[in-house]
Amino acid sequence: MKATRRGFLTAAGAAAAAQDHVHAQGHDHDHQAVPSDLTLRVKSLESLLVEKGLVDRAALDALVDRYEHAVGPRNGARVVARAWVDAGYKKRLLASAAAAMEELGFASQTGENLVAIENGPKVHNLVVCTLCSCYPWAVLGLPPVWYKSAPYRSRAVIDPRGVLREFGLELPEDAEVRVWDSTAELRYLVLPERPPGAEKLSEEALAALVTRDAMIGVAKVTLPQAGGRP
Amino acid sequence: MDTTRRGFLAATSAAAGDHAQAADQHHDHDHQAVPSDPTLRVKALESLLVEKGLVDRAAMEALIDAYEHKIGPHNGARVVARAWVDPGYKQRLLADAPAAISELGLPKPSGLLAVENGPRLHNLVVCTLCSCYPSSFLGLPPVWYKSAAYRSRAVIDPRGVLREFGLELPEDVEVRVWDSTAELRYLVLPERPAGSEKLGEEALAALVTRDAMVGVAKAKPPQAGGGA
Amino acid sequence: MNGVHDMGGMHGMGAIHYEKNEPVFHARWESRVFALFRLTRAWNKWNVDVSRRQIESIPAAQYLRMSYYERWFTALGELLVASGLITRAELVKGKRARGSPKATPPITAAQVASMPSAAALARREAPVAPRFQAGQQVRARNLHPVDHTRLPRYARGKLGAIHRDHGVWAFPDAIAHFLSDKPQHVYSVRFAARELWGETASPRDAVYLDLWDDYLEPA
Amino acid sequence: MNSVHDMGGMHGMGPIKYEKNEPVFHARWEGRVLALTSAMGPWRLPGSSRFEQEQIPAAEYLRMSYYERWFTVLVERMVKGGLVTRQEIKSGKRAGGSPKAVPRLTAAQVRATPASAGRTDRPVVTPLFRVGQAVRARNMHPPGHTRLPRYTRGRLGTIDRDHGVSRPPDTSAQGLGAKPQHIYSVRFAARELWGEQAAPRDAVYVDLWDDYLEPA
Repeated sequence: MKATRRGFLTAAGAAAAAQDHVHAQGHDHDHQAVPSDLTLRVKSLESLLVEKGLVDRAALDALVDRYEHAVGPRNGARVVARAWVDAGYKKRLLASAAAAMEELGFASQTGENLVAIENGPKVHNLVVCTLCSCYPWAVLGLPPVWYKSAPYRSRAVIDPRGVLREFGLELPEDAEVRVWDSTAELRYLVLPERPPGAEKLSEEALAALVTRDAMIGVAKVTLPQAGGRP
Repeated sequence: MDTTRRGFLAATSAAAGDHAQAADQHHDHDHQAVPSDPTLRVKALESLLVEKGLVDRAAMEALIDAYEHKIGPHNGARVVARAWVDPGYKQRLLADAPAAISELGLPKPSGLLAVENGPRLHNLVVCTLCSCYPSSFLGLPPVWYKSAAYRSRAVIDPRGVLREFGLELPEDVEVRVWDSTAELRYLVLPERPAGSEKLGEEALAALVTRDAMVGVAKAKPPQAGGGA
Repeated sequence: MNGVHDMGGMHGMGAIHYEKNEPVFHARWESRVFALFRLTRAWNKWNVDVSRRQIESIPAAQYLRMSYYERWFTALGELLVASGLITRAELVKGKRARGSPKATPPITAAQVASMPSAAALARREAPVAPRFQAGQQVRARNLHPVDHTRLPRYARGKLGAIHRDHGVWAFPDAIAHFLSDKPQHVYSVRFAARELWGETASPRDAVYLDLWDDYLEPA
Repeated sequence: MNSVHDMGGMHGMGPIKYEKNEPVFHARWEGRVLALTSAMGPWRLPGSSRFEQEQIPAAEYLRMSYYERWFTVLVERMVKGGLVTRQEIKSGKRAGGSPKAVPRLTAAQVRATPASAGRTDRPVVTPLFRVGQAVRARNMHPPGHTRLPRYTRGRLGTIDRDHGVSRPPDTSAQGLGAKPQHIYSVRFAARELWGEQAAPRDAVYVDLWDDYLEPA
């Protein structure tokens, strides 16, 4: 049940295999399902649908390209960085994330269903979808495998502090953890705290610090090791 | 729900080829898992434990023999039949089932309770957490009793489950589901079927099925002997 | 433990497959697993709740895929290794490690008939006072222990009434860890179907659960 | 439906496996499945993808990867919608003599700035609850699709914010989701959900519609 932090972040696969091969078998499937077989079945389905004129192959390529290259966490990072440097923008973001997105030129597919939630010194927000794997695609791209996995979906609501500990984030007792289970059509974006020592950074440099994990709420934003040292 | 599910399985089977095979296997697994492999693995473990002196092979044979040939629903059927013909015995059975069972010369089970069906009351036994069953008295449970389908639905939709077993209960009958989560085991005392007034105790016992003592069926009507 | 073994109230588990004239065992290996499981327990290295806990810890997808005796077999191997009766290497090879001692089985064929049942082993004579009386309203506590428990999820937080007192028994949540027995009363508690499942349930139906003192609070 | 997809609070699912520098897709077929699903969207396939996924048998659901579930459900819905036949799926070839359609999603459309999914129908509905009000999530167990997780049912919470009006996607025949209604973020204290061992300050926020709630 308990995974040590080190084993978790570095060598999860190997550690699990050593600890219990049954466990490993059960969970490897999360990201490697029957590869060869599905490759063939998907390929065959694709050619069928193209042959029948139901889908356009160029459209498929464009879609894949969009999620591989166009949409991703850097969209969210730009929003976060702007909110850090511009108090008025932050207010608008928290009031209506969709409108604030459009200000930066993102016509969001998630649109008005996006909600930004702000971390503070005593409040930490964490996003999960226990029923499926809902995620703010428009701002963060596609969710990582762990976000869609049974262990995260099951434990984020019942043991958020344990989950955060696995991600290397130990929260003080007096902090409040708010878990947002996005079971409906609303999507959540965590507005992380601006790290101390980042006062002189430009908006662009700030955006480079903002990770996908921080916007899901499983990490804080930190300064890179070198820059952080005085 | 149920038909949807069947439809789903059937549909997927054609659609997704071997995926559906896997799905079908899932249900088949309930009683026939990976045939050749466990045979070998179990055999290997057995010889290891015997070799290490941890278990005695003759004791294994004796135990298996007991459950295959000696312990079984016929024990329960005798008890039920006696309760039908002897009101005093029935009272003792409902008050203290282990004592009443040992009265008949059967091994005394510990922690067994008898619950009585009536015209307006039907009892059903399940174990949602594992598959607890009065094994030492009725023998080992059938596969369906241990299946996810039964364990999940018996508590939330007992009437639907009973309907699948061919038992449609009127609205005004109370259904009591006994989820045997502790070490207590339950025996349903079914209603004596109409028309069985003249039967002897032994003939009555022949009407009492395992399913009736779990509560998924009523006792068989007399002279149903195959044709009706 | 909120695992998939806690199935009460789950949807989507499919139809119940009824087999006519079902044999006691469907394959010889099933009977061997059954007998091995029963006879190795006599070493008193584990009790029934320890073995249940072992079965419950099988990963969910595996648990659902496996047949009943396959789960037993999986748990048995782990219990034997964890208790030190055999080593992992012996389990893998199926052969006794060279030079390791040979024991004498605690149960012989003649003793099989007199083996104590799980219930007999869990019953306690300790003079513990009951916390509740028959007829009393109780609420099943809203507990979510990460480990073995006999309190199903669907009953947690629900109102019920004590139907009868079954006397004193060892507490599974404790003995699953070889801790003290924590002996206490077990009651049959009646929960109205509507309390458990809402307005769509039948107004007359009820579920009866055997629950320990520690699972209950006064309502 | 109370199925394994409703995972909130389950134990025993193992450790969370974090992959450093995780690629967007782990195999080419994953991207193709995603794209195929999107490209088939304009054909208005019958049923809901989520509910179809929830009906995958439990062991299979847990065994399958995310995109494998998508693939399974896509095939199912296309066949139901009569767009392809099982025979065609099996052979991977269009049946002889069957008509050839014109794709409804083009690459140009994909490359164009994605249109905002703004909701045009915004009926005016009076909310049943107001921010700050104590509510109880209803104890219901519909066999169809619902967005009310099991772990919240019967639990006390407070309305944290009102998100406006939309229609719950429930598929059950209990009249749920038949009408547009307000949806709220409801705050549940961790201790209310999980008992005394939970942290006293923590909370879970769940988006719930009017139909899922009753006054506390």
